[in-house]
Amino acid sequence: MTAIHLYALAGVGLFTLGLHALIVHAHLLRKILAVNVMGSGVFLLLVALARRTGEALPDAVPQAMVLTGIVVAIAATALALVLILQLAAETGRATLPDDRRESR
Amino acid sequence: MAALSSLAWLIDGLLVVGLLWLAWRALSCRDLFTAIVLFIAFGLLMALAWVRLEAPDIALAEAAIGAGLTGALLLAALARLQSADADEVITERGAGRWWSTSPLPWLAVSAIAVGMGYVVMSLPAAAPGLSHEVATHLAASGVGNPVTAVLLNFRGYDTLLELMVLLLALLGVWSLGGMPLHIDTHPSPVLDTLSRQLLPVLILVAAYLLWAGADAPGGAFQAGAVLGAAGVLLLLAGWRLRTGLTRLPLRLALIVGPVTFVIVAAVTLLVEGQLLAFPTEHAGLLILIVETAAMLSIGATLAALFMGGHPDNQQVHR
Amino acid sequence: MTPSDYLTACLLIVGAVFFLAGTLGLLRFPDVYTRLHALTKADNVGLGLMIAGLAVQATSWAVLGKLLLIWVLVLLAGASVAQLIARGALHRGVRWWRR
Amino acid sequence: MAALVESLPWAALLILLPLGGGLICFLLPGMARLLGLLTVFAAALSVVGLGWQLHTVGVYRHLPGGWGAPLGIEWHADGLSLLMLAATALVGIAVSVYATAYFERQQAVRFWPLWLLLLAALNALFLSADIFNLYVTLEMMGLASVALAALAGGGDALGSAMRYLLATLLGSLLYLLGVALLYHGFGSVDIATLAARLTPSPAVWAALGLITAGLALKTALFPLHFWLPPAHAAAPAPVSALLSALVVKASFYILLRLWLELFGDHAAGVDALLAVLGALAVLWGSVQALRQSRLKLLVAYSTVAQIGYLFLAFPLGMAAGVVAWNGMAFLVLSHALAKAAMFLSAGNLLRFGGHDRIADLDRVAQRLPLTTAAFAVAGVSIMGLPPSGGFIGKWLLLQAALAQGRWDLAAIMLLGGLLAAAYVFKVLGHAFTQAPVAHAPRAVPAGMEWTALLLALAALLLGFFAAPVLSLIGIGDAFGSPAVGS
Repeated sequence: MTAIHLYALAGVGLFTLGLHALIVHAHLLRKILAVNVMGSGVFLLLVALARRTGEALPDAVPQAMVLTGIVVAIAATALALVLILQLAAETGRATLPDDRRESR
Repeated sequence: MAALSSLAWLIDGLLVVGLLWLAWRALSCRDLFTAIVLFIAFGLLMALAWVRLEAPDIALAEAAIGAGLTGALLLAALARLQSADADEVITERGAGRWWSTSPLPWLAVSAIAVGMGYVVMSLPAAAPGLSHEVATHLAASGVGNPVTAVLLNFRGYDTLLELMVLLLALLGVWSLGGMPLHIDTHPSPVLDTLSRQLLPVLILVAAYLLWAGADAPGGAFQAGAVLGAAGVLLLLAGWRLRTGLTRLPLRLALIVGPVTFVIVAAVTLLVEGQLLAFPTEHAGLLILIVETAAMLSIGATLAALFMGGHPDNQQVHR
Repeated sequence: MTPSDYLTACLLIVGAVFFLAGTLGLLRFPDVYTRLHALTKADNVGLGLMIAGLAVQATSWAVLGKLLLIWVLVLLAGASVAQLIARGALHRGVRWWRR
Repeated sequence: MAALVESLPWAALLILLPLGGGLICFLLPGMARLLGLLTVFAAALSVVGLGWQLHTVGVYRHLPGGWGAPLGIEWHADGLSLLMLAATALVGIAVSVYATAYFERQQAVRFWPLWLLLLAALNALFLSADIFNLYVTLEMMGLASVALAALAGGGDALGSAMRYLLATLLGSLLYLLGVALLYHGFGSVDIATLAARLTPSPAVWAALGLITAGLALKTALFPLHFWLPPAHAAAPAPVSALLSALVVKASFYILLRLWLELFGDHAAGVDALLAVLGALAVLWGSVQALRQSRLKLLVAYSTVAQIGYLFLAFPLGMAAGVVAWNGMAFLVLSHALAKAAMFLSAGNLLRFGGHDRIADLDRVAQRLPLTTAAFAVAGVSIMGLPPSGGFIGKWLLLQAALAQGRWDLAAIMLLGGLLAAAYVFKVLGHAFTQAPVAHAPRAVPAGMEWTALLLALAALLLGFFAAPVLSLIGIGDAFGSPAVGS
């Protein structure tokens, strides 16, 4: 067990925490937080394992991939937030249509 | 050295525990406002984790985008949800379906976590990845920062498509009609002064990040994020685009990056025979041109995403 | 360790004590206004001391300038944000604490 | 002339044209419609050029950035890519022509840039040979599709678009995690490089599971199909056609490609699981389609069922190779054409009567004969009756199933065909009878009727061109060499 594995396992932990919250929570804002946490988990795993080069410099390719991923994540988050707002304006609720029935 | 390494372990351990705890609280605490604030704190700790993992480029992007702009977007969305006068909108209606109260999801994700953990530990302890290839060709890439070399040269085509993803998000937001910007009823003179004083500093910082990104941490994304943050600050202080600028000039700012990238792609295709293949002697200049245009568009797009709707549809609520 | 290293260490430790005090105040004080007071004042001084400690180690004027810039920006942001939070709280009718 | 056609970089045009077109449409909304149509036709022409190139020169490679694997990204076009690109071009042209009449100005301004960038994402996806680049194209496709699905507005469309967004994001993250494991296990994201390096290990199995699950979610394989029917039903008709015909096929294409080149040797048993899920999808989707009272939901559930057929090919193809895969490829193409035709006809009926309740269709066969014919002809292909393309696909799949003694899969295919006949005739029956309530009809532009009909006829006539189409698909032997297979 090294610091690399510590961070990589933390990435796995974040991914699964997010996955759980995505499944069980009804509020859409919470689901968006969950997706972002899952994404952070994947990014952490990618970058942590990039340090196994055995040299001073870590592998730059996964770092570039994560930069790409961060931009994709904020793009998706922004679109999701406006969808949630429009949905709430239209239906008065920030949950998905049939998750609502059970939670009432 | 032993003391130092145990100190490093302590820092790493605390950081990881803090990350997991913040994520768990942000995803489970009752109040959504608290959840978002915890999520922003989570983003800041992520930035520290990137520094510990020797990824300063990502740390900069995470601090600006992951924690800063995502947090601002989330808070703005929450404020707009609350102002939509439906109280029930913001209170979390407990859980969703039957499974939200059963232990089944926990069992399932725990099994995934254990399995994934096993896979991670089973990976070879040392793996060079592509670091040798990157190091070998770095001199021919036109820049000295390996991450910038990968983003703009070795895998520049990915970055071209990624700019399109960002633009697509804005197209989606605009086609949904957006939402009126929620403005404080009494604009604060302090915020006004602050934004005026910080604006030149932020522009300077963005330019520096872009310039330094060739050989040191930084680059178009970090610089664009700083510009986007400047835009968000201005919007919060009550500043609006003059109506003459909301149409063509704004759209031009939004697409100058993607358009420049596409033109460079077409030109390199004609001259070099391969899309985005930069000849070594011009690579530095071409990357600088693409990055400058990309920075402008990234900044404009991020600020426009925060604004929500198309400026022509904005009825500012005061 | 050279004398300047000792100076740095002392300044960093004293700075950390101020941060600790600010954080304690954030956690223990009774309302938003007093918490802001504790947090911003103590942290500004704490950061100033840390910057001073690091400045002792600075190898060039450029590094020194960057350190100072960081401090000035944090001061500016901290003061403004504290004012904005207090103002927002006041507008929402958050009462201040009385014994 | 021929030499020029062989040497032009058609593949790059396939991406740069729609990207540039989309950007200019965004910049100059007034010209969006004209520019959009021109771009789509030009891109389709590029597919023809690429097809000629593949036919004469063979498999096409391009190295964006000029570095090549493993450092850079590679494009790789063979018969399978050509099939997908051709389906995209055909459906794209029909939908574009249809859309010029369908959308009024305000929606058109929003539709064109989104659709052109979606087209660029699809073309980029079908050309890419790099699993991380595929992730970026998936995200591009996902965001464009969600924005298009929400275009109609209103609670239904917004809610189902939101569900679609969450599903597609989850699918992307699962896929990306699999990519991360493959990269860190084997040091490359290039498919061919990975194929040479993979060794049986936990990393491969986990990546196989994650990537397959993520892409199955995006492809709406039962039971991960929950997001598809509402999203495809609530979108505007041209968008429904694009989503059902092309977007779900794109994630399926990645899954197929990775199975053919990477996971085939490491997936003991998983192909059988995919076939079971596919069989359940055929049955469940068809029964649900039969139960729907709204036309667009019926067509959307039919997509769930038809997706199931594609997965039936996995164990057959893994064992016997070319015949089963060829059948599946034929189904992909014919379903793309037929399903797009069905959604466009449904859009016509919706425009005509102001509703899509099947029971109230009110003699549309007499009043809207072209549209009804389009629906019926597309139905022939969906049912898998001769001489349609759907028939060839199912026939090849059946042949493979019977050759391997998989009577269970053969039975599912036949049963699915019967159920498809039932739901298609349910609609046609109501199209001929008088409804209890009459509606004031609204005129449907001829262009909208003809595009639907021509697409449906293309799906039907595909059956007559089985041999040339199969020889094109065979370029580059994506499914392995025929000698080994049958």
